[in-house]
Amino acid sequence: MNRLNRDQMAARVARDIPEGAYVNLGIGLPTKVANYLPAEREIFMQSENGLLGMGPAPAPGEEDWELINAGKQAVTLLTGGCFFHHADSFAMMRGGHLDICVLGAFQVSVHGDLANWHTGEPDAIPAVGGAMDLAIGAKQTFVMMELLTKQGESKLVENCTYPLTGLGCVSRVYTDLAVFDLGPSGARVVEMVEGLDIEELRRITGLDLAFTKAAEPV
Amino acid sequence: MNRLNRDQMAARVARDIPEGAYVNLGIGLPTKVANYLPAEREIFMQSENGLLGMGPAPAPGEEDWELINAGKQAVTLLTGGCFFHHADSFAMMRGGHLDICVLGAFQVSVHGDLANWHTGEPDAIPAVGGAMDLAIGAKQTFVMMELLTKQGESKLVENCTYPLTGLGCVSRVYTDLAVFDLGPSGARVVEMVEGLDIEELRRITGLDLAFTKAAEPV
Amino acid sequence: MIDKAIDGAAAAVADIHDGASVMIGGFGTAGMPDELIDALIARGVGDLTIINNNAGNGEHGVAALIREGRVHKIVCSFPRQSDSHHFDAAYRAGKIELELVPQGNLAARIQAAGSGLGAIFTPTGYGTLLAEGKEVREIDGKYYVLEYPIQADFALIKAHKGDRWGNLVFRKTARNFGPIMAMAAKTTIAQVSAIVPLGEIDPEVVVTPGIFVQRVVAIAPAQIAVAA
Amino acid sequence: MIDKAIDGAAAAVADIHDGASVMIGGFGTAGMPDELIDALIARGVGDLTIINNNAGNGEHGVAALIREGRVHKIVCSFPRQSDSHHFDAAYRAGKIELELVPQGNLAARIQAAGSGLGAIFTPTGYGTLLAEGKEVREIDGKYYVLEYPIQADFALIKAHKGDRWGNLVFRKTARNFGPIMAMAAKTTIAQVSAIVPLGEIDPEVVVTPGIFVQRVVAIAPAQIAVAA
Repeated sequence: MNRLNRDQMAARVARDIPEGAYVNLGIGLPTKVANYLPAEREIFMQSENGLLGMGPAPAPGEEDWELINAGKQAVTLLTGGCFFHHADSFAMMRGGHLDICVLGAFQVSVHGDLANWHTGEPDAIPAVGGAMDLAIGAKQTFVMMELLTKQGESKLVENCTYPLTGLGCVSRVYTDLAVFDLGPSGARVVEMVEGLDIEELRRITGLDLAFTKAAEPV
Repeated sequence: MNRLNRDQMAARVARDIPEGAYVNLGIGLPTKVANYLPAEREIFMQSENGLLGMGPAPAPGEEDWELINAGKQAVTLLTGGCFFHHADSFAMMRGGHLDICVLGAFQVSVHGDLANWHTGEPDAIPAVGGAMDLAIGAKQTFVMMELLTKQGESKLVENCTYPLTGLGCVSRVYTDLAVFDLGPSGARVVEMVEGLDIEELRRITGLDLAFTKAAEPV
Repeated sequence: MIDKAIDGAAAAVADIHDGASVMIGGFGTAGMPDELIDALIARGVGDLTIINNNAGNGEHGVAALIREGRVHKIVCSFPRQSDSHHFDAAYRAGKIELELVPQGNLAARIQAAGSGLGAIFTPTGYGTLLAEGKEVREIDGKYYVLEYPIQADFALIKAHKGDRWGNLVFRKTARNFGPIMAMAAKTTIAQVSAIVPLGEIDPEVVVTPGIFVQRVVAIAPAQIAVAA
Repeated sequence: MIDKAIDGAAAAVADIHDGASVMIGGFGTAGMPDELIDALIARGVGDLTIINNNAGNGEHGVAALIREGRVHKIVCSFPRQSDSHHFDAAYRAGKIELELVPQGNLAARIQAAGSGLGAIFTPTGYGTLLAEGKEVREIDGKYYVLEYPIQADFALIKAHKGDRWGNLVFRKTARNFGPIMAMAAKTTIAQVSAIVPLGEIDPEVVVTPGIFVQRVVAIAPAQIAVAA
């Protein structure tokens, strides 16, 4: 079974981001997606701390610590990019102006509920940042995660057990084993890695997954 | 009885506008107040169509029709003034950032209700513009009007009969005969023109006006 | 390469359809997208809902749309003016629906739509005819009226300069409703005096980021008529 | 003559009192008004309510305020960070109250305060722990949570340049919460790299009009430390 590594997952997500899309890549794993967007494809990266047209990291020593992304890393601005304040920035999300947002997750339900901000442990100090705004704001919210926890439990679930970030907001999940479309009628397998079949995928997730015969190998 | 003319009324209002005040002068009679503000007193004029630091009318022939006031007259911008969009402009009002707004009125009640947008006649086409926002937004709303209609009826009333612009929003009324402070406990005469006395003022207004012995001549 | 520049006003408005809601920027002479409105009139579509501060002046722009019978409903703050005779006639004849909105509520409701809010409690209009039948609430000792967002299928606005990504800057009081209408419409069409190369507009001074603008049309500034 | 320039950070914060609510701008290294916070710490007042995106990092700024026991309550979106040990300790010891607000709701609530709205229905947080006990409503088939404005007695922000009327421009992503906090506080104190003569800031590019700013303090930019 050709499990995808994190770079391969990022490359797979990048394939689905068309030219002209306005995109926010969440902190962590989703940030890698930027490395796989072809340079000739004009895509607009937004960072919720107030920039649109975000470019790659500066060369070492060239950092400007007043030009950072939401992960507080030094970035650059592309020619044609611009700055704005926090209310306008979150209006871009909440107002449905972003096309795609890519987030990591603890769990995603087959109906698109997302849990990615809080483990729910009683002594954990909660921190939410922009996760809830991002989850429900973009026209499409993609999740990118390993399908199984280290203990082998599926992170795609019937119902999330972790505290929710948003309800019914995730439209597609990219994992190391398969790509799923989510919606009111549940999860549908779009692609699987070579060597995996639907019965095995149903077994390891414990889910009644719908399946398109034409489901391509990832 | 030394009834004030409109210029004298404007000069009287101008006396109460201190240096540093952020002020919006309504369309019509209140616009005259600007003519009586001493040049050495720095006062910030706001116009709700998106400028702060509004200056006087340009010389004839120098008009820029993209630089106008809310009355759609050509104006100028003082050094240090700036432009902004309509939502920010009305946030300045509604958010309580303007110190003083001066408006005309059809009627004002002794408790500060204002009627200045609609005659209520059944065939009248209503138009409100920024009147309701201005009335309730500024820290202090001043009204400037002749005290009596052409028919001799008081425009300062117990209760407005015209449709309201705002409730309890007017703090002070400047008229050609007297200046009144308004509030929950009713109207108090602050000043009267020479030759007028409180009994006569009560008679012509039909109101139970409070009166400070020290009430100065206007 | 993404290029939002469109050649000519007619092409820019070519998909505005019967029954569309259309925001139109401008306040007085400043910021009125005259050439886009002319192109919309030329298209001949009707049953439009127009959102603008006024209901037309004289013979041009929104007034001409109304004169030609294209407007089903107008949402505005100040319809009655000395030269709003086309609106006045249509209104008295019962041929046009009017939603009268205080100017600041108009701005706030447009901004709320662009920002994805479901509704706002605003103090403006409380206790007046324009709040009749609306939900009110006392919050911290002050009274507010519940108002809903105003969104539109299209926005026609006039900016000063734009670039191929749709970034805009405005000129003086022509800014007015432009930036918030751009946020509140599904398709925003901006006429500009000039389309400049990417990067010529300083990233610090962009007023409307390109994400809010779908089409940019360069239209050379006309002789500006003296206001009626 | 109106001159909002104040000489030195200590003088600028001299009336911030015990029990005050204080908004503090900044996101990460960008836009943090470090010198104003230092001056606030030096004043020794306590029982403060702090509104900031985070709950302090390392040993400086908001972290130092918390370490010194000056903060009664913090309103923020992201308290837990790798170097938020002073907050973490105070929180676990029950010495600080936390109101956790999604970042976009934080911005929207601050903007609502500055704009005089009574409350807003926002979609963010619906169906989550952070909406528990709050009023919700279905509007046009979508669900929203009622959220109230966040205002403050003081705002401490960092801008790039200012003038004696309080007009401000910002630099890159240091803009973040500055412009909206300036609108939402009774007294806004801006530290700037330079106070420039009136008119030197182009009226088209002013980000925060002077009406929202009460004091401006020039503080020469320090060596900027590399982010922790």
